[in-house]
Amino acid sequence: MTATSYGWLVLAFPLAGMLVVSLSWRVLPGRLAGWIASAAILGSFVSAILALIDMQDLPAEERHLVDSAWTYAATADFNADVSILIDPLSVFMCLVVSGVSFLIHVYSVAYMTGDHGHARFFAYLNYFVFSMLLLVLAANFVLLIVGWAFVGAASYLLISFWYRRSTATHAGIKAFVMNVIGDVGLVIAAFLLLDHTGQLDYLGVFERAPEVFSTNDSTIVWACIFILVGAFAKSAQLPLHTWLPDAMEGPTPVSALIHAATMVTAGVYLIARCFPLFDLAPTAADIGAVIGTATLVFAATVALVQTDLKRVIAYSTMSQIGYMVLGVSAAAYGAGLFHLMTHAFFKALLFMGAGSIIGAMAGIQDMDRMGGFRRAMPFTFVTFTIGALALAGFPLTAGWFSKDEILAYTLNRGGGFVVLGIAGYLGAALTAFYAFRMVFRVFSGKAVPEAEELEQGHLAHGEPQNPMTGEVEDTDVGFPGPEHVVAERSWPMKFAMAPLAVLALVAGVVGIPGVTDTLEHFLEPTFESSTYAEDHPSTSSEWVGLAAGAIISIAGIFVAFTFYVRRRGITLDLRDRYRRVHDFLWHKWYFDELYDAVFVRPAATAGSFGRRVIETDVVQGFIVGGATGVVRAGTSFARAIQTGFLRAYALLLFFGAAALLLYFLISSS
Amino acid sequence: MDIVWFLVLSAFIFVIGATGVLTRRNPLVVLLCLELMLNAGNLALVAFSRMHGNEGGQVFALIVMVIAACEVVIGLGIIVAMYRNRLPIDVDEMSELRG
Amino acid sequence: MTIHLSIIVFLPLAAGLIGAALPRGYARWAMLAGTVAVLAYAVVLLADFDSSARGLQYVTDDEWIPELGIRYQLGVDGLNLFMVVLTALAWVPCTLVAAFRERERLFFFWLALAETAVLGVFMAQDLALFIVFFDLMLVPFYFLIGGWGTGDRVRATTMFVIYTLVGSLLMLAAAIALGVLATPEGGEISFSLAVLEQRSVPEGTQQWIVLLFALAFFVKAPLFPLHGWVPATYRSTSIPVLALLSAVLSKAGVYGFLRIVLPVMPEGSQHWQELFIIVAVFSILYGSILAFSQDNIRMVVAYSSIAQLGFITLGIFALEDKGAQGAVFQMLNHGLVVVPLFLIIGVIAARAHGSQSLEQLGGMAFRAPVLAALFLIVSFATLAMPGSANFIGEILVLFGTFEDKFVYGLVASIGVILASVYMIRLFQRTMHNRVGPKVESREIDGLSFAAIAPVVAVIVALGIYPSFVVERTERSTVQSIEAAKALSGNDPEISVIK
Amino acid sequence: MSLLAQVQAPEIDYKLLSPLLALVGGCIVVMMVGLFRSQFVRRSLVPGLTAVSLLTAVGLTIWIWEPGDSEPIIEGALAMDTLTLGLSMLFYVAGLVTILLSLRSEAPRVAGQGEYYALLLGSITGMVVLAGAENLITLFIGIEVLSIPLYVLCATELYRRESLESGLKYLVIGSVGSATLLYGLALLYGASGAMQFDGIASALGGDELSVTDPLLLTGIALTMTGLAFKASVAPFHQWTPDVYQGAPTPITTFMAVATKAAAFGILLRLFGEALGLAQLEWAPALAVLAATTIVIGNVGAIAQRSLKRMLAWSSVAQAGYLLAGVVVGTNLGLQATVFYLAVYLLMNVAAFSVVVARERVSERGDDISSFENLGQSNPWLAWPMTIAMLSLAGFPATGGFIGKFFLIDASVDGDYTWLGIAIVVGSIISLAYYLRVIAAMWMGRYEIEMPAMPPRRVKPVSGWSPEADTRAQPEVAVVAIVCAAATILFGLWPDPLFDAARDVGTALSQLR
Repeated sequence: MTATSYGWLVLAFPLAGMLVVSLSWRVLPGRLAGWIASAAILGSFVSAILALIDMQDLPAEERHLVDSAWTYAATADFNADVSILIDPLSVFMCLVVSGVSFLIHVYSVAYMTGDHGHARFFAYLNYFVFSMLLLVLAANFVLLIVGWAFVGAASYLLISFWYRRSTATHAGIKAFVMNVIGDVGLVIAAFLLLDHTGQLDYLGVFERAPEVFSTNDSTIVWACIFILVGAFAKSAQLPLHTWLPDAMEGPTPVSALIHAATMVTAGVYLIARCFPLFDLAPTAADIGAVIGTATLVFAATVALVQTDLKRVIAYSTMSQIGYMVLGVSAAAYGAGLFHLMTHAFFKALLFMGAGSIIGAMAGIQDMDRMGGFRRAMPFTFVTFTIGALALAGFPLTAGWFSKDEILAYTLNRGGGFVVLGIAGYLGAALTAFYAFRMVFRVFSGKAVPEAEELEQGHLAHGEPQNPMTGEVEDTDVGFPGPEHVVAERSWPMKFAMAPLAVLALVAGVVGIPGVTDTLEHFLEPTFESSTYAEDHPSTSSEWVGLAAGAIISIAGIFVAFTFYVRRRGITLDLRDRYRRVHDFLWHKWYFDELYDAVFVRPAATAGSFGRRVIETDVVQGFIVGGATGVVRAGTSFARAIQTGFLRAYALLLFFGAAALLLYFLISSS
Repeated sequence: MDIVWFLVLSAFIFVIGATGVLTRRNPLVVLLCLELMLNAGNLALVAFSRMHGNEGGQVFALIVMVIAACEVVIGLGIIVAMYRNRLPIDVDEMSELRG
Repeated sequence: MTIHLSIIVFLPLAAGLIGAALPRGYARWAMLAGTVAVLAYAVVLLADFDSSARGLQYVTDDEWIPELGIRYQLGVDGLNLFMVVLTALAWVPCTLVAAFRERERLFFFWLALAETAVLGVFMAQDLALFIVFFDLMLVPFYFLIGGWGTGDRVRATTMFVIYTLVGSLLMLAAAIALGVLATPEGGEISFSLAVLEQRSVPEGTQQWIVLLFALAFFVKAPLFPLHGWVPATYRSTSIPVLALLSAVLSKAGVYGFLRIVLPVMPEGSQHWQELFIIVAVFSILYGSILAFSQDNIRMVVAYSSIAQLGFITLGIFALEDKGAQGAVFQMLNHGLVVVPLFLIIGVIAARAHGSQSLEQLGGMAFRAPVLAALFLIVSFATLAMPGSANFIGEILVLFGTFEDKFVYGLVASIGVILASVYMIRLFQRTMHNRVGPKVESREIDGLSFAAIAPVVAVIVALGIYPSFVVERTERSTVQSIEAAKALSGNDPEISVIK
Repeated sequence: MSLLAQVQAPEIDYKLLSPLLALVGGCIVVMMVGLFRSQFVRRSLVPGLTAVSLLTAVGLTIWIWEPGDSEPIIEGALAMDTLTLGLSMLFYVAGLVTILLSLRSEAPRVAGQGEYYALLLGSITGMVVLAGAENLITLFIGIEVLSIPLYVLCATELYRRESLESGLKYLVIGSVGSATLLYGLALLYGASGAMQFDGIASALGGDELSVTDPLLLTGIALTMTGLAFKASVAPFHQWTPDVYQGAPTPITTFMAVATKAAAFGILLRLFGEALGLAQLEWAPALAVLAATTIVIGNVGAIAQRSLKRMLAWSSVAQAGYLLAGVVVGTNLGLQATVFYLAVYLLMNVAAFSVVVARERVSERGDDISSFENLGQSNPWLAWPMTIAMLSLAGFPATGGFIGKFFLIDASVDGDYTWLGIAIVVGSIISLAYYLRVIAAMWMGRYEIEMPAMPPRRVKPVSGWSPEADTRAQPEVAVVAIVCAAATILFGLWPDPLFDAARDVGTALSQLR
């Protein structure tokens, strides 16, 4: 079997899993659905590995194989097949996606036990993995857009999985619409490319692009900008980011899988995939880099003050993706993807830990009410801390290598990029701070009732209620119901978290500057044609960067330690002193309010205006009413002269005759 | 004598008849006015037939007289019927049907 | 094999008449058998259709009224092939769920006549014959709405018929004028489209004739601002009839553009291109915005189809191959999604004591997962989510528009976004959220499932393999617009952003 | 040499004259027989004889049917060409229908069977004469012989006020009309010096008379008024609704279909044959009249409760449509007009006979409310009515559609496209009231939107009589069903009508 056929298998497994689970939802007992789904993902992970092996056998320059199944749509110059592209990039993505997905599936088997909709959950989850793999394997833009939208749909379904919560459904529609905006961006980009290159396949486009476009040709710049729109919508970058924090309404495994590890990084993948175009359009690339930086700083600042555990992690995700976007836009493709991988590990880990904690808190996510879980949940404590370390870029953790490599590349580009690099380090400091803000606020300090109860050995049971609205939950559809789980109590969760913890620590080995650089070399066949392929920072400068990163992260962690352990309460003083700043950050820079005022309300107003005014006055009143009015008037006239008086009739008759007479006499002369 | 005078006269008679129809409310008088109008036509016919020197017009006039007689007869018949039904003999009362 | 289109056209009518002759209670089954037979025959037609052949196939061409130059001409090509199949397909589920007790024989007779008329419209190859069927369609629907509707049904149906006839009677006059004025000195008058395409009418004349045709088709579609009949009609029409009305009748209009207006009067069409595009774009935005500000679920779909028809019109008048392709494909897709959409609305209303107000609905999914799943698929298809056939249709329309009407294309793509808003809103407000005050959720009943599921299956199948349709329609579509396209001088090399 | 030898009587072609003779003979016989008192004679024999004479006339007409340009008979007074014969066929059919509808109605009983039917035959005779008139005298005689019996027939329900009122109105206005007509004819004669149509035509063709001669044009104007009045063309239409509503319904039916046909026959002949050369002068005026008529008739018909009245208004509108065929002054126009007249007869008879059937049994007479739910209670009446309404509105698959199609075709062909559009606009307006009738029959009772007007209380028109129950009047239902069926038939297969129309077209060969 060739690599491509394994590629098809990668897709086939999750699809089959989805079909099986969804069609047999009535008969499958408790956890079985979960296990079937997990098995499917494992299958696709294995076939991804096989594909990798097969591909590595090929000589480097032949490592991009396209295989087409059938014609998807072909008319005029529009020509798209259902075809997949196997090259290092796609295989790398497949491995990350299927690998992490598998672990999260296993985690979910435990986490979602007792939820009434578990079959539905796993069907959705498999559907998501299928879509994500379709996205990364697609060999042309049309299929990419299909995968792109499918993941959006899956994310919608999973965000509003507990669809009796108004907040969940609201978050779902928000996420979906934002993603559709991204899709439209991609569609327009695809058109611009098709219109000029006459191609929709990646390879074809990338081949023709240099011939038809001069560097920074307006069309290619616009095309890249529209690609960025798609990427930003998916990766929650400014200004299309507002859906991600709300997406935390979904079950925690979903947050771990979709809104941390895989889907949200699709934008990074897309930019990397389209690098030949961005090479041609440096302007667009710069825009991407700037926005990435802006996002990473913005998100970090917001994360400083949020108290909802999952939302903090969500903002950190945005911020980390900002790093990746900065990286790939600054032509540090390898580094960007490296960070994508490591981030997948430690962020998934953090979310799993958070899930465990929330389980212990009986569904409460507010950090203000947490504390002192260290003794109650040792395993969670350890893994969560490891995740936080990696996130903070603590020396020798995976995050350290990947993030600082990006920054090193950025600085290396020189010029304006230096500013971006420095901003990146600033962000790193904030990251370290809020990462450990979480750790300390949750685990250190005196134990809250829930923690103590857990130490007694049984889980807390609160009346489930929606933290956002405060209304009592309708637990018909399942969680958040009475049953909660913590990692300490269920081996599948441990089984999922342990490997991730290890990876979060050691995954850096694939990219130790000057020593291994394995990932670099692996991805080379894809990126060798890049114009920036050659200029990467010297090993020494990279190490300098790493050192700087180390210092900054340790400093950040120390500050967090002082604020939340040594001198508790100081944060309150700070908050009171800089009330304005705090509110500004607390309200996430007022983006939601802004969009509400600019888009949502006007649309609603337009709707009601149309309904009340245009429909009634113009369409019914003027067009319909006008016509009927004329007829009515005519009717009443005809009836009015029909007086019934004989003499009046005679009069009209004579008038008519006179009129005719007049006409003829006039026309005669 | 010039044909014009005949025409003027006939037109005059015609108008008188028309005015009568328009102004009088008694059906009998209306019928008389109708006679006037028809005879105005006759006068014109005869005059023209003289002018053209062919007898068509005169024949026509004769026939018209007969027809006029018939119309009056019918009219009288209907009026009698109305009288029998104690309906007012007044064309303006005859406005049950309208609209 | 030889396929006789007349059989397809008049089979339903025959079934209806038989049903009317049978004793009470059998009419429905007779009609059902008829529709299934038509569908079967249509599938045979589809299988036998030769997508490589040029021009019409299975042509029937007989004299009808020689004095007026009207011929009985039927034919199938890529343009109407799938319209015929859609009609045949749409009628089966709607007949299945139409369970009217009172005066049922009459009901099914009208339903049958309606199918015959619609099939006739799509197959007619003679302008006069087209108009005959086009107007004939209204008669059965007049009775179906007025006789078996709800609420203020008589006003609704009267409005519907008059409103649509305003258009189509003016079209009649225009058509006759076209036929007469196109006749060369001493030539025989003829309304056969093939002949009319050869003859020519001065451009000035073409312009007003096209305008009258457009009036008729826009009203039928309907497009803003000629949709005045929509609210009343959609409110008080019974669900099965409404599904047909919205799925099939609305296509007759836009189909007319491709079949008649563009080939026969290219100059005229080209002259109004800009205007029609603006109308289309307006309808897209207006329909979408109103769709998500509606409370009645029927109205949501009603306005959404205004937007959808706007897309189709836009694709046609982009006068570009991809656009027209997309339009033809969208005609099929929209029909396919609207039928199950309305049937599902019927099912929902049945579970909410007839209430159709979003305020009072919600939370049905938990007790009715199958219903929710079907609804979900249909909603995604309706909002043209990539992966659905509708997406291919819409992307083709947009690409065709971008070619040299880029700005209009951009505005239209806003419609795509709005579509996601109102469809997801519709889905959530019925299936998700808290259980509505009036809702007594239960699973979809077998009959409705039997009616809806197959159509949904077709939707999914087309989503997986859309080029099944595209390759069959391509040739005729390109042919039908090429004359007008040549005039509009669409030059694919025009760079869109400079 | 006797004196008689001096007088050479005009030699008469009795063969061609035979239908007229049959009618006149029938008229006299019926009146005589009507004097007998026995029930059998009155109830059965008199109508039977009337029918016989009509059928004889039909047979003779078919016998002498001869396409092509035929010489006028009686010294060129009367042309028994296909136009005359074709139209007279319509008169005969209308007459037969009227007999069937009258069988159980009040009017003959009150007025006396013999007189009633004799007058009917007389009126038909007048129509034939009018349609065949070849000179001004015959024209006038025709008009009067047509009208005078109708004046009486309208008033035959002597005890009903409306009937008498309509009779008197018709008489007075009609006489005004014919007086005007007469004056117009006189002026025509004066201008051209000829009584014969062809004489007038040749005078126009010659150089002594120009088409813009004021005397001539005045004549045309007044003649047009008189004829337009008979055809109930606006603004000379006002008598129509009142008379139609007041007259006994069978007579209304007869007037609606036959009088109109006769009037249009003479319009076609006079304007086509005698004044053809002046077409550019009179056509625009006539076109304006047509448009006005279409609009007035249609808007007038909206918001009528009484069906007879509504149909009267609609017949005004139909007159407008028909006029389009005259305006264009082409052979195509002639054919279209004749074709439409035939279809018009069918659909109107269908409608009126249903009205007859209903008003006899319904307390509310011909008010629309007496048609509610007719669809359930009596489909055999509801279907013909429905078809008639659809056909009048011009829906496809009915004769009405083909007829309108033909008319529009003709008007576009004659460079009167805007008139074609006027026809269409008219039919759009007409939907408002035609559909209402259908809705009332099939869609149950509902409030009819009407401009402020108190619903008038309608007494049962011809008095409700025990035996006049729907089942007890099969002939009416049969008439309705047959006509409706024919309407559909000619909508699907109009060839026979087209052939007839073509033959008729050959009569006036001078039309282009």
